[in-house]
Amino acid sequence: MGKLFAVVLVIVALVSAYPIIANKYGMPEDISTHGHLIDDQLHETMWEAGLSFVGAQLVLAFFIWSFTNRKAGSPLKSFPGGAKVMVIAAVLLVGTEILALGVFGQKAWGSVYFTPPKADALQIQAQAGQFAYYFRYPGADGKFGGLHPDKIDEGNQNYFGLDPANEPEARDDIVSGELVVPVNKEIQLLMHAKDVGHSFYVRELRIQQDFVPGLDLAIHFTATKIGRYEIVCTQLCGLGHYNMKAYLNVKSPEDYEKWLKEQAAAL
Amino acid sequence: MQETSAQQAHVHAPPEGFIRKYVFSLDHKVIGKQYFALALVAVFVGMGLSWLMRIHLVWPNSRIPGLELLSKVGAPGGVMTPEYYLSLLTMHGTLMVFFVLTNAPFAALGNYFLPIQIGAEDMAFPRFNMMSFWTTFVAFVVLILAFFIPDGPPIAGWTSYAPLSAVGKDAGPGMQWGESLWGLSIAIFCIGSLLGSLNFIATTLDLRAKGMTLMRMPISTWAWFITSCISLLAFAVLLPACILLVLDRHAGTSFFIPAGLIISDRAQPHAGGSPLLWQHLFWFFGHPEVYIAILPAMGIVSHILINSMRKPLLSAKVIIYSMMSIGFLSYMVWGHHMFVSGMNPMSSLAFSFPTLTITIPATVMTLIWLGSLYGANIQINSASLFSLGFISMFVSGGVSGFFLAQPSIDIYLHGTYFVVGHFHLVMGVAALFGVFSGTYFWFPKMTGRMMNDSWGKLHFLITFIGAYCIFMPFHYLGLVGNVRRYSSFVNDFMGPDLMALHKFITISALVTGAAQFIFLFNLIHSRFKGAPASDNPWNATTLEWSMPSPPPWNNFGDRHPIVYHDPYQYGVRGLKGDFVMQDSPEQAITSGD
Amino acid sequence: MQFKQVVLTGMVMLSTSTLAFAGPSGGTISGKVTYEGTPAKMKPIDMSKEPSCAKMYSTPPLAETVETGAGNTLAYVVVYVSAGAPDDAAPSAAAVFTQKGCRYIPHVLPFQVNQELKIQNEDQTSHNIHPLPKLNREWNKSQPPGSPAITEKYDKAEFIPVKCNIHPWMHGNFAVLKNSHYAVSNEAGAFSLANLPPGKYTITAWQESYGEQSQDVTISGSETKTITFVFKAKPY
Amino acid sequence: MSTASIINPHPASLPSSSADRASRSGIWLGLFTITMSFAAFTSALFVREGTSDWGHIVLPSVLYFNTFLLLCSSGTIEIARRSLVGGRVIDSPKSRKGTIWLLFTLVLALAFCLGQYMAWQQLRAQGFYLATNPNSSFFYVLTFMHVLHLLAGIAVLAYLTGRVLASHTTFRRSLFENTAIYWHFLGILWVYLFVLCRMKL
Repeated sequence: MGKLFAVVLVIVALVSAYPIIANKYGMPEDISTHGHLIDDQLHETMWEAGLSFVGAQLVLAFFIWSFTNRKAGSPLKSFPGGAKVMVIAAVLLVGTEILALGVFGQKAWGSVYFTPPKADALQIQAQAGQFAYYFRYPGADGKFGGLHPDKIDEGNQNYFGLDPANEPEARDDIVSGELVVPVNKEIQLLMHAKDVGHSFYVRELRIQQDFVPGLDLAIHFTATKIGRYEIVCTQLCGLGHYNMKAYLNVKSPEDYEKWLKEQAAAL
Repeated sequence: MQETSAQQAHVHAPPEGFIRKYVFSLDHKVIGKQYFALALVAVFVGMGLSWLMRIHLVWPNSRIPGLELLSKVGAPGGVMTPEYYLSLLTMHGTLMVFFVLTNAPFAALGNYFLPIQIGAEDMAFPRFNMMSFWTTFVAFVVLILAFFIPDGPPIAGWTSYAPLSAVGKDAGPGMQWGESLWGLSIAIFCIGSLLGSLNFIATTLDLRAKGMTLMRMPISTWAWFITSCISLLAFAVLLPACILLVLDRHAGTSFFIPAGLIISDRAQPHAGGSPLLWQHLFWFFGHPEVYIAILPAMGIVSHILINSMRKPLLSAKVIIYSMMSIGFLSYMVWGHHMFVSGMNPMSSLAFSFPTLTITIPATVMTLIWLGSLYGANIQINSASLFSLGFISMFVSGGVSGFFLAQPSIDIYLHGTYFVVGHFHLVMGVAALFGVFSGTYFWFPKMTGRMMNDSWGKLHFLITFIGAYCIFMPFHYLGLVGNVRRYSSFVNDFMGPDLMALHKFITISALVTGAAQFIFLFNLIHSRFKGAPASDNPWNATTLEWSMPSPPPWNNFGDRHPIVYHDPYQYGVRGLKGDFVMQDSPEQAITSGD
Repeated sequence: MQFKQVVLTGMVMLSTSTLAFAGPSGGTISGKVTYEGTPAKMKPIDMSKEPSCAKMYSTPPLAETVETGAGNTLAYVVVYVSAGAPDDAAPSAAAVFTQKGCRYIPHVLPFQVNQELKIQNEDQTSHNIHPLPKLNREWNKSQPPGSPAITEKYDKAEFIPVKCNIHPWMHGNFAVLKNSHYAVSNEAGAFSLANLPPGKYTITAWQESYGEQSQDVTISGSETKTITFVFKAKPY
Repeated sequence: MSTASIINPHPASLPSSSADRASRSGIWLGLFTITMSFAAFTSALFVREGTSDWGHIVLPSVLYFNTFLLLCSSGTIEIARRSLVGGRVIDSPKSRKGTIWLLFTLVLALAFCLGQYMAWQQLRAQGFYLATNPNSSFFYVLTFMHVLHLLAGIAVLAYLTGRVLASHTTFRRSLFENTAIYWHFLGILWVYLFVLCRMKL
């Protein structure tokens, strides 16, 4: 039974590692300017974690194979070097690993959170509510109308609680269920939660950020590839959580302008 | 008050009558069994729920026969609604984390064997001990009630993030009374755990037998001791959090609910609260909770490995110190659950470093276990197999933690199935392997009968392979970006290959779950029909094996055990064989310990 | 647009049903509902979040909170006898509320106190029906595709806004009424209350965003009285 | 014989000292736990203080008087402890004195609870209810939790007083001492809470 278990262990280790090595379930293509840092970080970690995983499992299997139910009288041996070696090995190996990853990781993290958005970044407001996202563009006047929760009227398409009756700058605000952005242009997303906690997750953008009620955050990113990508919610927000999504529609600058005009016309 | 109960304990006569013996018993052994039974019920309920969820996930909107009986509203015509999926998810998480992973390895086995392993007659405060079980039991009943109220169980997940969990019925079905029952249940559970941990610590500190120095305590006892220190701190913080949550829900306060929320077209009458406050309070408990689940397993596994290797670990001290440092570090890392929560990005880095640092003691322990296997003479049986399996699971679950500890990678992996795979392996499966191992190992002592070893091995093989088949693929799904807590996958990227993987997981889950009934049957059958067990069937050294199986009501009878050795005198030439009991005065002829 | 037709047929069915229930034929009150001023412009609904629904429309449908017709007529206005008529027993036929293409059909569904309400989901996605009553008992149920129709009753008269939590744009209305004398104005703003026994009635018209208006009408014999309701429209 | 030993009846199976030590660690662990949970409340208060609607409440003046009462009770229980635990026999003048001080403590404790109730009444009179603003919320929560712990202490005190009054019964010295420790702790805790409320609310 011991030997059987050892074999099972080897098989499990190799089979588990195979899809990763064969990259069967890869990450989607990165379409952001900062994403490659995260990807590098992840691959780096994948190597280290993968090696330690396979290594440990194989060693375990080997020891089980060779040291189970040995014939009587076979002498007990003790690992050369004993605990000291283990401790030193662990501290050195893992310690350096941690430092390395820590340093690189800081770079990737910083590229998302510590670099301020460019002055000319395009500001778009994103509102998450049960169970849909809506995005708001300031419109011709470049100014956002104020938010008045009491004015929210979803049946009437007023998802943000704008007050066009009293606020002229709200009248030309463009509201869309799709996040349409020009390619290669930095976007600053002003995140506002209407009801409970939600999250903004675009796999291709390598961006994930929670919406926190009562706490308006901002993230910024630059999409580098034209296309239509899924925005999904990763923060449990209620019964419709599974179906809370929208699309990030990256257009060429011309198409983007065209789209803006159409939207303005529809107002 | 504890004083009088302590007094009772020491003078308590053999309990008379059914009630005193089995229901409101002061005997730590009976209480341990009660915890075990409760955990057993909870784990099978929780497993059933996970089956329903898995089936619904891969065959969405299919009629699940019989589900309508569970809830007419939740599953009209047997088709699971999205909110009912979340209800099951919440109940699954809560049952497993609190009533299984906290109860089984810590409260159940700890209650039974901690006093015995240190040579005490009972816990320090038997009345508190009884109270802590029955409090926990009430908490369980309150939680289960949620299934039977018209509103249904809560849908906020076991983490109950505010404001979703705090605003009441507008947040959706189950959030009116179900969520309140949840909060109440957890608050009650906290009280039970606090009483229990307090009892564990006092017992370990003050009721040790003569000669039982701290460093002579078995590693399992050390694990339970460290765990009780952790949980004394953790639950003392969760309790206030739950109180504040319940107040927000029913007293109209605004601790967690900010102003201007419109939920279901209704303005919420709250202002100024901070949702992040709940997350901080919850995870300050929540992360140590992970170690409350895994540390006892580590101790049990070390304890059993040594016995089946017939030689001591490379160093028991290092294991103990590692467990201590893990316990200590566990309080500096809660923020790694909140990397993308809107917390100050600076503090994310601050939290990431200690998180990564935990890898060091974890690696040390793993290496010690592995290194100790070298040159050993491993006795293969159900118990040792599960211990060895634990090491494998602990490694697998541990390495995936390495990804999530890094904020930059967490940006991509947070909230995906990668996380699900990670904590199920390391916190769920690994901890349960410890419990299985302990059960197979100690069952003879608890009942005086052996469990069936062949069934045990079968149970192990299926469970081990099954666990990998279920939880490894979760990591792949996570890498693709498959989001967790979805009641069905309407996303574009859920291609046929991913759904195939999900189907595979579901089938593995059904098979592995079914295998657990082998264990259940073995447990019940062996209790009555198992082969009679000697006092020391494993030729083990620690105190629990120096008493009759099953032990008498006052553990050591009138004898006061005296301890002469370190706990693990294996691989020596003793009178009885290759070991020397902790309480036998003989000097072991040994080639160094 | 196909939904207009469905709605209209719905109206017809309703008015005929009221006819059918009438005993001795009485007087009739018919008329028109119009508005003055500029009503809010109905914006196209962005359903991109729910592709299975979005693909059912060649051009995105408009919101229906203010449904206007040629000549400033107002549709979806509930006209009913608010005073002067005795409460009627609920008819045995159920009022049917359908979810199709992520919209409610009809947008405004009138029915009587304790009349059976049947809600069905013809979409390939889960809907969630969440009426927000003030007097009646509140409930909130999801309806996955393939699950049986939900049947409910309301025992108090009121106008109940209905929403789908999963699809924020889905908003409709239940008009729970005491008696069988009611109608919903059609595209042309037309309505007709038939078989009114002689007597003095208060006729009330309700529009979801403009509120209520009432007129007193006295019916003698089997005459037909014509009245009009004019609502003030707001641009925003 | 109407004399009863107050000292430990030395149970058979375990050296009494270890049982006493256990109960002593028990009480300290309990105090640690309570401290932690109030620390949690405090940190919640600090986080909440940062938010927009943080207001201000005027603490009811009766609180100063209550503080005085509770501190006195700490003193009285100390006197009671010294004279009772020291004494060998119940109806010695020394222990009779102790009994009286014990009763004193009980009265003061109840008076404190009454005072806290009056404080709540005063606050309500000002229109500050539990949910009025975060400050009042925290005031009610903190004071109520403290009173809750105090009631537990009162229960034990009452039990002990009963034991002492009904002579020729024995109780354990360590129970008495632990109760005293717990009582002093509640006093300190209250002072802390009072200062906290004073500064933050």
